[in-house]
Amino acid sequence: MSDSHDHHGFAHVMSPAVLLAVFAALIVFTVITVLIAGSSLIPPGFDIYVALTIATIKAALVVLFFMHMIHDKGLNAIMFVFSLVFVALFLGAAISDTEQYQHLIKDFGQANPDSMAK
Amino acid sequence: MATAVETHETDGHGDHDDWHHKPFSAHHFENAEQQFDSGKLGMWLFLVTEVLFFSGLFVAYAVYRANHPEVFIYASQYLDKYLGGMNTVVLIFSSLTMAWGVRCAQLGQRSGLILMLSLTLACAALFLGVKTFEYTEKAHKRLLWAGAFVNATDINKSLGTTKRPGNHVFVVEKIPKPPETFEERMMVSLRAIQRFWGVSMLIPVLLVGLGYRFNSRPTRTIGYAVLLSIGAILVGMEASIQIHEFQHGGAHAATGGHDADHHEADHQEAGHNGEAGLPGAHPEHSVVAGDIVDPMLSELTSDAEPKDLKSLSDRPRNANIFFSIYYFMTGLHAFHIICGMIAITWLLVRSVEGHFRPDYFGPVDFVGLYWHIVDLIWIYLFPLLYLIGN
Amino acid sequence: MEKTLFFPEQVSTFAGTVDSLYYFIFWLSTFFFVLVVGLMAYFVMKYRRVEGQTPSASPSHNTPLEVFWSVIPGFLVLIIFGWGFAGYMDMRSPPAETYEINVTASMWNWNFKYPTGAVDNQLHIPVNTPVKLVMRSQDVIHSLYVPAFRIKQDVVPGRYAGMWFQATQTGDYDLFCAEYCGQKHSDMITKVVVHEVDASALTEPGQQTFDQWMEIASDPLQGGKIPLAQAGEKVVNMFGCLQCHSVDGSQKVGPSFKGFYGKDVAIKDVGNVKMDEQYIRESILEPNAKIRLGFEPKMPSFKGSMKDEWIDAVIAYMKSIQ
Amino acid sequence: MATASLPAHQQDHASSTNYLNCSRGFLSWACTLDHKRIGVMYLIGTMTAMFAGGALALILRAEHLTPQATLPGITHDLYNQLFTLHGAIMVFLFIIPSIPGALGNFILPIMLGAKDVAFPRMNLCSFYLWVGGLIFFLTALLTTGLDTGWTFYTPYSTNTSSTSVVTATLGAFILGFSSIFTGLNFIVTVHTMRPPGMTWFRMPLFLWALYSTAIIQVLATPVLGITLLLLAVERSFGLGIFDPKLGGDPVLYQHFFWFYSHPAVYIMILPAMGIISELISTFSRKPIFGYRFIAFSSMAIALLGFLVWGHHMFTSGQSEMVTVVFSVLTFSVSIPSAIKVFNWVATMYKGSILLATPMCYALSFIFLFTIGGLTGLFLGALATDIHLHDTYFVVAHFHYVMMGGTLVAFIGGVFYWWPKITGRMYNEFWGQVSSLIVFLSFNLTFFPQFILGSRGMPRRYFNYVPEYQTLHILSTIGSFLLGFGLALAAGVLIASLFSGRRAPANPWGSATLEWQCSSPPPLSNFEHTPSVGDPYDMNSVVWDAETESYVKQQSSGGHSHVASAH
Repeated sequence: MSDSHDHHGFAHVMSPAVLLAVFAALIVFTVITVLIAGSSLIPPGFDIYVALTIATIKAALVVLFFMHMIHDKGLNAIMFVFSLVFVALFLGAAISDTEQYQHLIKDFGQANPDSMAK
Repeated sequence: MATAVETHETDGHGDHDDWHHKPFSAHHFENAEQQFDSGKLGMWLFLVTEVLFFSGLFVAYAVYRANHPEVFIYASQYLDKYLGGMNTVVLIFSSLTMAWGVRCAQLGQRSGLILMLSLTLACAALFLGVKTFEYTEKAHKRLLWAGAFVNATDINKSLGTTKRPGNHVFVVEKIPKPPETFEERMMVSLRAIQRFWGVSMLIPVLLVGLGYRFNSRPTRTIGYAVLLSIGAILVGMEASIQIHEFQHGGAHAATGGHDADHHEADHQEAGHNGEAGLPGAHPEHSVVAGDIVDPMLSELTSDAEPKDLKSLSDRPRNANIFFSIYYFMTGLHAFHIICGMIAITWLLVRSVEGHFRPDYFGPVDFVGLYWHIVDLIWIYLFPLLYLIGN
Repeated sequence: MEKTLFFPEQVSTFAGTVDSLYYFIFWLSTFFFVLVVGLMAYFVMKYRRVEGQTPSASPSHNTPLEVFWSVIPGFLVLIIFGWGFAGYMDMRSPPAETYEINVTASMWNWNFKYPTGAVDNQLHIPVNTPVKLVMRSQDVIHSLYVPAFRIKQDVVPGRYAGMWFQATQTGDYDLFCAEYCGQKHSDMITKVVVHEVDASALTEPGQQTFDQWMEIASDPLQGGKIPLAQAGEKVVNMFGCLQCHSVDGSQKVGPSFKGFYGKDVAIKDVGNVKMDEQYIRESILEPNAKIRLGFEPKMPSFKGSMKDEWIDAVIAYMKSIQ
Repeated sequence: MATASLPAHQQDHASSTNYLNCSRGFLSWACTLDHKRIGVMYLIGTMTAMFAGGALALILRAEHLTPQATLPGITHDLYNQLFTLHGAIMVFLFIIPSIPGALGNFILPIMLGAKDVAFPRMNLCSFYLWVGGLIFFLTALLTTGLDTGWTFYTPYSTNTSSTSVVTATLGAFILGFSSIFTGLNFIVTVHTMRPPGMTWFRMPLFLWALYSTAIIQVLATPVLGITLLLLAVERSFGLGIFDPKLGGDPVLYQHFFWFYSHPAVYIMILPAMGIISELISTFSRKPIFGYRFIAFSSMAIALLGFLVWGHHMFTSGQSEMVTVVFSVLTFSVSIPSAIKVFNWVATMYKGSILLATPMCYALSFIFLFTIGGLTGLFLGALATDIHLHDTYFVVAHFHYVMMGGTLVAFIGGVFYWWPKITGRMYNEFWGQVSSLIVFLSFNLTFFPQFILGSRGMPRRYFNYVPEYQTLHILSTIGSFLLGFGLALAAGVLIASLFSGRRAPANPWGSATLEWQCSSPPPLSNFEHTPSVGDPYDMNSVVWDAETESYVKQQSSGGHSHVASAH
């Protein structure tokens, strides 16, 4: 109770140095991801993993510092991370299923080229 | 009732009186901290729903990319990764200003907060402006979603009514071509919107004047705040127009350079807006005017360098699924930006009025969280849509 | 096997597995149901509230007991899963040698095409022979369901769907569409006819072996031995045309065949067109080219499945029922 | 805030004012931020939707008296629209919002000892979104109807149907947000508004159930939102994600749809289970048996419910591997449900059981839900599901769960909290009669449908093969009796408003907090800060002949909140 009467007693204030450092890091990662996209540095097929890794680092920076999660209540962080688990579940099941029956669609498309739009 | 309970109640009343004399305190909370924590948890839960809302699109994306990688490699080359990258930077910068704004609110720095919110708003407008040009260009080249290649009359029908005739008739027919001056028209309308915004500044100006005349502080402050918001949006819009003109004016110099190749047709058109209206004056239109069967094919007929253009036989089946996903994902994201702009404008009004104090800054924090999640989604959308293939 | 209270007769090799699993779960469920409801009823009677009498103390929880009744059902459902899994894998693993029939589902008709080129809107299969269906849909999702075989498979447009089965007894059985597919979903019913393979096993007059049926079905014109109009009637029945068209003048989804030939009718976006051979042929091959006013473009195309001379027979039939 | 700004202590001397009579006029209700009034508005709204959906069901049942067209004017098309609207209204407008929206809104803050939910404005907004969704559905109904089935399966819904799919889709989209707002509010309220002494394991099980439900609402409903949005855009512009003719995949739509709609089944049943926990304990005058097992099983059901959606797609063309995985996961959900049933029965052991109307409904629930749950085993097992999928067996199964389960528990809950909500006691005898009629006729209606299904009768059939007629006739007779039973229950409740005797604060002897405030509760819920104790400590409440009510006993250690607050 008494805490709440202190200045910003119930939330952490980010220092300008941290904000600017995070911003700089985000810009650097953006430049990197644009530059290496399409370059021959990455073996074919791996571009998406590299791009997503960089995106995830950027996202983590935004969530932890800009969104104050690093100083926030654990409950809020749990809620947010929890949602990602369900996204992964949804994504995983949908991809693994569609990949396995894809041959039925491909065969059909080849046998009946007129049945689908180009 | 036991005395213990009553003692407690008296304590409670002490708090209440103190607490409820403050502005913006809701009666059913015990104190400012509880109100802030509830709001913050509520906001995080709302972000959870946003994540799951977008997850549907990410799943659709992942399913189609996993099963048809060739579509994504082929079609994504029609997106401009430098424009996308610039927009990414703009959004990240707006995230910084928003986070800084929260800091200002926490420390009670009123003018700093106003500045930061205005910058954020301007960035949002800039982002949307660039997006508008991207969409315009694609619409012009008819790089559209899958169903847009169905019978054009079917589309018109479905635009006007929820009813659709029996089965799709998938005969690709003559699609009425957008007017040659499509882009010019776009620019004209953008300028018109700008003028409209400019004129609408009179209203807040009037408010400010009235506020001084009748010595009404709220009127004055609302006037200032709205004036600021409109100004910020105007600045953002103008910036996006300048970027567009810079990109299309200056690209001629950059021959054989970076990705200018697939913009070639467009550069020419932008360079000669006047003549572009004439069929035949433009290589793109000379061949395909009126009855484009395959919009992506139109590029083949231009004098762009063929090495970077895929021939029809290379074009994967259902390549337009990519654009379906592109328009839906970026469109929904843009809608969230617009919602965010409305929220920030509301914050601006309240911060000019001086509502936010070190013990009451919840709304700034909550809108900030929302704004960051919109940024976060873009951080994923950008590489997923613009940076595919090598 | 005859019909029972719960099931239609068992006509496929899968039916035995499905029914025995069903009865296993049924008796297991009955046991637990009687236990739960029996105890509940007993407690209600035994511990009815008596005013002024406070209930004697009883435990508020009993962890070993609770763990026990969490774990036991866990084992039981694993048995059920394993049994169901085994049956399912049988259904999804056709033997190497099967008799393959192509199935086309469209609103609201089944069309079965046999390796010989024969076409019918009923499914005719030989008894005791593994049969595989390769299915496709022309419009929306349908589902082929034969209760007597205990099999079901959705037919999703834009892809193939497959199923196999082996019938164990001859006769006619219902074949339903089990996935809702619009207006006449409930009329998308036809028959599976299981034929004897061996002619010597035929017991009743009028029965055909599979080969006998196939001979007639492959050639509805029967080599010109029957009048063309009569052959046309057979073709119309084979393709299930009467699902949407009547022959008595009443209006169904499509126009009636009666009083149809040679008349001028209004066509959407075109004007009046004479209903002649040319028009009928076009309507069968490209049904959406000319849509009569007042009708929806709902007819599937029969290009590739209806032979030219069969179309001639259909035209002759239409002429005959003026 | 205007209606609720009166501080609690000023009302100490005005106990005759309550939330119902503290302000008057249409606007005092339409703009109220009071969770109790919003709950009452939800109660009226969802009950109306239920009777509308039920009336459609009776037409459907009457149609099935004969294998061909029975009622004049009911055609194939109309039949398809009727069953679609019956399903859509019952799912989106009644079952999903009913218990959280009506009883949850009313009871949750009081049971928790809070003054209101965390976000009262959002709560009111949730109700108006419900109204908005209702308007969209009415528009669909009054224009060209809706004939896609409540599942909106593509490509029928996007390409072929000529009915108001987009209108109905947007209606369901809006109702989704109504549901999200309720759920979000409940989670935050439970986390941040608990008074001193109300620890997690002192929360009544109804609150655990609502909390678990809210988690599903927040996590699953957005996916429904995006699915319906994609569907509407697909239909209007041809997006191509779900349309095979544009390269899309209809099976993917089913994944999207069931990712929400299977957890939604638990949105429907979990709060009902919470009600039953309260009823069984109160009317047995016994602490609930295995409190923690029940509480955790609610959470387990909420989370496991997300892992099983593929069992709606065993015959859909889903791949074999995924099908098998979903089958085994499906069985995992049966365990926590079984735990609950066993614990309810164990609660009654050595109790002091009073067969009041709510208890009659609770016992019906256990009977019907057990059948509903056990028949789920037939559908989870792969080999039998192939045969039973999309037949009347499925129809019977989910009606046993949703109607025999959720609806019966909802009515039981309404009878239970009716004295609190309205301040009136209903007629006990006729209440019991209604529960008996509902129970018997429910079984008559739906048990024959199990047999119809395993004999092969597909669902959503207008015409059917004549051999099924006898069972259909039985089912139809049952359905009309059931309609009568439900109307009787409604009649008993409505009659009590005019002739019921005044309800005491705690007529049942329950130890949860909502019975510590007067009936009906005052605007700020409690005139005195409630004393938080064990919610199932029945010995702490004793009958007081003077007030004809149960009262909290002073010496039973119920004031522990003081100790635990410091």
